[in-house]
Amino acid sequence: MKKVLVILMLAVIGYSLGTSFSTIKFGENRIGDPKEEKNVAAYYLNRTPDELSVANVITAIVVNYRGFDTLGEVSVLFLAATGLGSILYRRRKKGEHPEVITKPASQLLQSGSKLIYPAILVLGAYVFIHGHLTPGGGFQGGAIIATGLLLMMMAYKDFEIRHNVLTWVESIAGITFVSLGLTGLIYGKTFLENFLPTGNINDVVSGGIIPIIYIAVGFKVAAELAGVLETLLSNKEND
Amino acid sequence: MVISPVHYVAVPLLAAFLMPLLSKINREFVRIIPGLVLIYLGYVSVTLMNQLAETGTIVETIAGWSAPFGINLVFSPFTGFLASMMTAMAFIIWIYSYRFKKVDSEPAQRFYILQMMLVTGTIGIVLTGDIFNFFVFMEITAISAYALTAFYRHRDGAEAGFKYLLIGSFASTFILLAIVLLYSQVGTLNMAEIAQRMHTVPMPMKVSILILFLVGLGIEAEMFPLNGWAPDAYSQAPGPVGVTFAALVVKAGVYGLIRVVYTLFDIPSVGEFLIIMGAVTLVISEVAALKQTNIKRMLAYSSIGQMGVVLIAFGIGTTEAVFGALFLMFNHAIIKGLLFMSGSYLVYNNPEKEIKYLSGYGMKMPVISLFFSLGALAIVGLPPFAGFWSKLYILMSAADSSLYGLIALILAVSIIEIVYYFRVVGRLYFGKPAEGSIMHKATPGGIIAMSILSITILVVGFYPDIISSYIHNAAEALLDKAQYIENVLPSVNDLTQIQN
Amino acid sequence: MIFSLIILIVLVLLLLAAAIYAVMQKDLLYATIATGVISLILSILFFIMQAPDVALTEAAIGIALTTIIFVFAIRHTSRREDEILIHEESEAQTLDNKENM
Amino acid sequence: MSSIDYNQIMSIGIYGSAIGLILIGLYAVLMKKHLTKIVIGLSIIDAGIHLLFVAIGYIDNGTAPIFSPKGLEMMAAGKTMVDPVPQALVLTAIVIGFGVTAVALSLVIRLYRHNKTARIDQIKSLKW
Amino acid sequence: MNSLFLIILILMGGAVLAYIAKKVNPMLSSIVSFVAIASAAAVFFLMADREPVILHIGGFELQWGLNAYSWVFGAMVISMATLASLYSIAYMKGKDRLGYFNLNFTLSVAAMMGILFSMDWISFFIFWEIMTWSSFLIIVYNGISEGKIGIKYMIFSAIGGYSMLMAMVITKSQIDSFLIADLISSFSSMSLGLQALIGVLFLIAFSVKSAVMPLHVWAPRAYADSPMSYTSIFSGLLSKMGVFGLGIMLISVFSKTTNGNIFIYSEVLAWLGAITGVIATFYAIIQTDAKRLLAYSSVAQLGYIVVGLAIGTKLSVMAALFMAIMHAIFKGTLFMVVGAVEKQTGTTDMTKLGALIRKMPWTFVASLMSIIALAGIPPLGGFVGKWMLYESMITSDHYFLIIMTFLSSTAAFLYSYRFLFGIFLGQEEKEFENVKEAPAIMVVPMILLAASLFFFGVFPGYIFEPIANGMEYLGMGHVDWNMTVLSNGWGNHVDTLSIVNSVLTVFGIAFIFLGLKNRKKTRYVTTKDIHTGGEIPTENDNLTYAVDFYKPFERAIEPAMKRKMDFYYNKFGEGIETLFDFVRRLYTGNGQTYALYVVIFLVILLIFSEQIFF
Repeated sequence: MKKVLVILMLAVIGYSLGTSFSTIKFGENRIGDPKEEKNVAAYYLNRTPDELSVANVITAIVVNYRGFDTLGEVSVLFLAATGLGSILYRRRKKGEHPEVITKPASQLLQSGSKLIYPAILVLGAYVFIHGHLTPGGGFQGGAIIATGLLLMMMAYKDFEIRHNVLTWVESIAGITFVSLGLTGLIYGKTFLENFLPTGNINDVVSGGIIPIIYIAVGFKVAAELAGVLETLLSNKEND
Repeated sequence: MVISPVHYVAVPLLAAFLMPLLSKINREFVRIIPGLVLIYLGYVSVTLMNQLAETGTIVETIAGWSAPFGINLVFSPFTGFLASMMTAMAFIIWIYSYRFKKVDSEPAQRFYILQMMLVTGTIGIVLTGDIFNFFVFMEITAISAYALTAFYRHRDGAEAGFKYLLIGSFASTFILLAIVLLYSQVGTLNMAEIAQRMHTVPMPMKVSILILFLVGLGIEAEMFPLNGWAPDAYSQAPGPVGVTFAALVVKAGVYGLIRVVYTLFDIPSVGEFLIIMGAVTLVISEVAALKQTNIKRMLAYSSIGQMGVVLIAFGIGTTEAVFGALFLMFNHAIIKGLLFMSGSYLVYNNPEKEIKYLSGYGMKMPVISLFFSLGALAIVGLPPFAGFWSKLYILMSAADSSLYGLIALILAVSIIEIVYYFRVVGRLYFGKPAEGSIMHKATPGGIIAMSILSITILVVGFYPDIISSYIHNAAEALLDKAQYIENVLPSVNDLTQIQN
Repeated sequence: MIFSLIILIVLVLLLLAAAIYAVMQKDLLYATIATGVISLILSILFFIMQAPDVALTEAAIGIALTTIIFVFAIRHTSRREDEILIHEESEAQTLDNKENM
Repeated sequence: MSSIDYNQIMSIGIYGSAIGLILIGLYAVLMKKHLTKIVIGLSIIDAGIHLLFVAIGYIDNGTAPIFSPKGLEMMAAGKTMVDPVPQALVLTAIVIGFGVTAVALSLVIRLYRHNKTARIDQIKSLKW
Repeated sequence: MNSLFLIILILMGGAVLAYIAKKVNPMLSSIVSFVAIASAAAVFFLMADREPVILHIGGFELQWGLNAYSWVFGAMVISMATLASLYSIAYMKGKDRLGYFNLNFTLSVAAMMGILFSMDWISFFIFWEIMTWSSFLIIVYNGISEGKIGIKYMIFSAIGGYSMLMAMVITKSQIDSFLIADLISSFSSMSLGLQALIGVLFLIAFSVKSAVMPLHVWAPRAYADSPMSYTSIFSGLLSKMGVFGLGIMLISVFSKTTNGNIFIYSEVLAWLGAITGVIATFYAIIQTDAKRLLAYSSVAQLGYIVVGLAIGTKLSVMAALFMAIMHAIFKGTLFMVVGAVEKQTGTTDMTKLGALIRKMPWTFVASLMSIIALAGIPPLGGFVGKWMLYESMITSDHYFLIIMTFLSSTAAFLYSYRFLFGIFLGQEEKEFENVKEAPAIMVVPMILLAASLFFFGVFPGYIFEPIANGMEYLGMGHVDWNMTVLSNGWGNHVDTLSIVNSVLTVFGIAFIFLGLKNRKKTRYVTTKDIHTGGEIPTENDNLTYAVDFYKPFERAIEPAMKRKMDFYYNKFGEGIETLFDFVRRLYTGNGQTYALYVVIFLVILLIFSEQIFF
């Protein structure tokens, strides 16, 4: 009964969404010629290489044009980690180690992960250091690093990320982000404004504060994701 | 450093990122820092309001890219009023929640961080001038709200939190869909430019975007069929958080709805829709509140009802009506804040928050009971308290557009309201307290906060003019769409028509 | 062109199939894997649609992390969807029957 | 094989699959009783919306909006860059979705411990 | 500083001070409120200036002023309130939460004065509502029956107040002014429908407070349940605020309109008033509790007053206003008497009490005077009012009304006598052997009021004068009056002085004769001292005469009395509540259902999008 109703309603929703999207031609060029700057996207495509000398336009948008969104996004992750901690909070006795609820991993996995672990970290670092040149950036790199940490957590029961380390990394990264923004406010009268010389495009050191911010974002995201995973992994039934 | 609206967001974020470190130095920092931040924000509000009086609307561009290319914060008389109000309420709530509950330092730290970010998110929602940034701030608010709702382990917080999260994710889904469609149509995300280009959007598409927005934001604004999460969240969240929901979060949702309806879209018939939905919301929620036994649920339903009245007034849409609606939002913030604070002290020691245990508390907890009675008298709109004026203005605007049936409806519903509020007030003042009912000694912070609110209620009730001028400017600023566009997009660039 | 079309169609069908499997599968672990598959196909589609950044993000977060936290959550809770750890099974059963008719 | 069909099939495929994802997710959220399944449904809905986002930004035989040497020579070859804005938005949306999912799952764990069940129709201690 | 401000300020400040003074000493708080009210009275009588003051609040222009009409009520209110608060000092002694009580007591007095001062609807409504909630807070003070009475009172007052508010805002939207004078002047310019609407709304608003028939159910219990020192002004004065408003509406506003069918309302109202009088009188007769008896009787008296106002001839209005003042005085006195009895004996049940005449002689004298006035027997004030009322009915040919009013006022003799007998005469109960007279602070106000009854009965002119001015202000033209001669305009004259002389001589002779006759023979018997039959009465069967006092009468009217108006209201309320409880079930605790609601809402909007938004 309810099933039929739901399916009917979903049909209605699907129909109306379909009609709405059928008016949007797929793959049609809505930007126009970037030179004319008819709309925001054209503007970005036109200005980015010259004014910011950042190769990856998406990075430019994410970090600079719409950097405010990224700040909010980072804080959403931060809030998710915090909220997870408060929702799944359990009183730890002094010196009690968090119990990892995984079976002891096999020797193969252990040694293998020991080998892969540094490589994963390096990859993540590369991804967010070159975020302004190649695809990828802070989020991707951070996620990759978090994956590596997770691998170690699962491989070795006693591999425990100290909360302090996470907290320090996270806080310092966040503070860097915001204080860079505030510096921009002092320097150029607007928040997050670029105050460093933008080198020439496709150099590793280019794009003013964008790489710095993206690196900070990378560390922060890595720390937050690792915190989330650690909480979920090490939290055992306690009531 | 030059004071600018961006401080509303940047400073709390900085503090939030700092707090974990500082808490390692001294635990008290966790409790104190939010207060300091809010004091600073209060200073910012005062400065900006004065600046506003001199130099019109303040538009803060971010990263040096002027609208529509960068995100910008708009501090107009309307948003400025709301932001200042929210800051003040948040500060009072902080005073109230200072040492609210004895918890370990780690949860306390998380509690204060989440609470501060909740406030920041709502203020950001109000200030931002970019539709996707609006969505981001909405998510910040939502996530901290989910986490805070489930803060207490000994209550059914997790259940309420999950319901809230379920419905809240629907809200974000629909709003994202609306943003997708909107961007595909107008090719921009800046609200002013969207408003400028909205006339180029074909009607069916416009309407479906509007519907998605209405559903998504109606969830945040507690419109009737969408507000199932609200009573649970209000009743299960810790006291200060309940106050924050009533005083800030709902206001932000209503703001979003109104901003979208009035500024982005140019569909006149949505006014009647708002009136109808507001009336339905009002009736259903007050009816549901009538037989509640849990005092917090009762208060929650009643504030949903008040939001219904606000929607009605916005739907009427004349300047007087919007004035009344904003006045009611202000009143509801302070009065319902007082009611939640005093109510959660009254039921502090009975786990299921039942009303029937309140007999005779008027003798045991005279001050708190006095506060509660004051709030009850004010919320039902009895003179000479603040609630009366907003009700009067709204009714007058309804009468001016000759909606006599609506007036009768609102008044009939307020009779229901009177019944259930005065049941509680009467119960407070007769009979002997039940055996074994332990009174909870209110903390000085709580007393201070509640007395500030009560004094505000009395002052506004006896002399509303001290606030009404701000509200009037706010109402005009909200209704003047062209002015908004002209403020945000000063350079009349030829982006008015998009290709195809 | 034809080739890419075929690839696209295959991917889309896989996508929907994975989604339906994820919803219908009673064993939540498999359902989670299916969501991982969804993310995978999604990131391939993003690559096809010239969105490498999004593809990377989807790959890193969607495939890896989301799946992993789902797995952890399932470890903390019940693994099978039809499993009822409450005393009044009968009530739950009746609810099920109501659903099915 | 003219490019019109290509376009139509492509659009039907992408849009259709995206909307299909949304509908399937909605079905899961509305019909399935297990909390984890409901969260899965929510993440499926998110996936569909991300797909839509990227789809409206796509441009026929466009190239990725990156001014790397490869991208530059692509431009020289007369390819236009696809719309970068939706991609940037999707980046944000994906991360936010992950945060919401994490919080949801933690709530599920709390609920499971508190009520000893994961059936949403049996967690009704707050009503009316 | 304007004296009207001064009065309101004194009263409100006194209220707050009284609340604070409780912390020092409970007694002090009562004294503070008495002092505040007394000084306000002094200001009112000595230096009340009449030119209106204008203040701007909330973008509105509020006007306060004092005119001939409101002066009548103001004088009545403030003087009665002074005496009542003096009485209250002793009556409330030893009760707890005195600060709470005195705060609301003084506030409601302030609110009444404010109502009388306000010349625009906004301040009128503000003070009206203050009066309402402060009296509510006093009704729940005793905590009888879990405050249900208070809630009922609050519901009906809200119906009244909100219909006033609605009428206000509609008026504002029509004539763009809140001034009462503007409503009076431009009422006739509105469309007929609006005239009817506004008229009905205002009449409802004022009829609730003056307890007219379908809206009277709150009154009896509310009067009976609140502390007596407050009831004396609650039934005496607060109800007169409704009369005040009815006067303005019926006489000034409706007479201005060109629309004939507005007068229908006056007719209907007159009938309702008369019916109220009859029914309430019958209920009063069968009460066994003195408080309830008085409460019902005051509802009945208010019925007469409304009849007088609604008939609307010069004589009837004068009669109504005169009766209003008289009723305030003697009903206030009677409630004070009951309060004194309750204070001394601890009960007000007339089947338990008896033979208090020797224990509390002064109280008896006061109650005798006011009972006589209530029954409308010359030479006391009540007679004057009744006589004029009958005359006015005759002259305006309302014969059915006369029959009903006459019926109820003769029936009033029954309960008056029952009250007097049940409490003061009859046999003596053992438990009341050592009852003392009430303290002087309580006796003095009663005696003063009783004396004033006699005085005004002999020289009604002292009240006719202000009333005549007030009626002139209301626009009834010049009204001629005489100090001691009542006239109905066509030659029917009564001279109160001659009545007094004759009555005094008759009574004097009677007293002397009786006193001489059975000075020795009188013997006082207790309940158990009976000479009938062989059986010995046990302790627990109550043999007072006051039990089943009007048994045959009750049997006669029983069928009519079976269903009270209350009953239907309660049934209605229960029905509403069950319905609401059903609606509440929409919020099933299941989160998925809420999600379903969201989707259903979305689908409905999508389907009907054309109809809604295009």
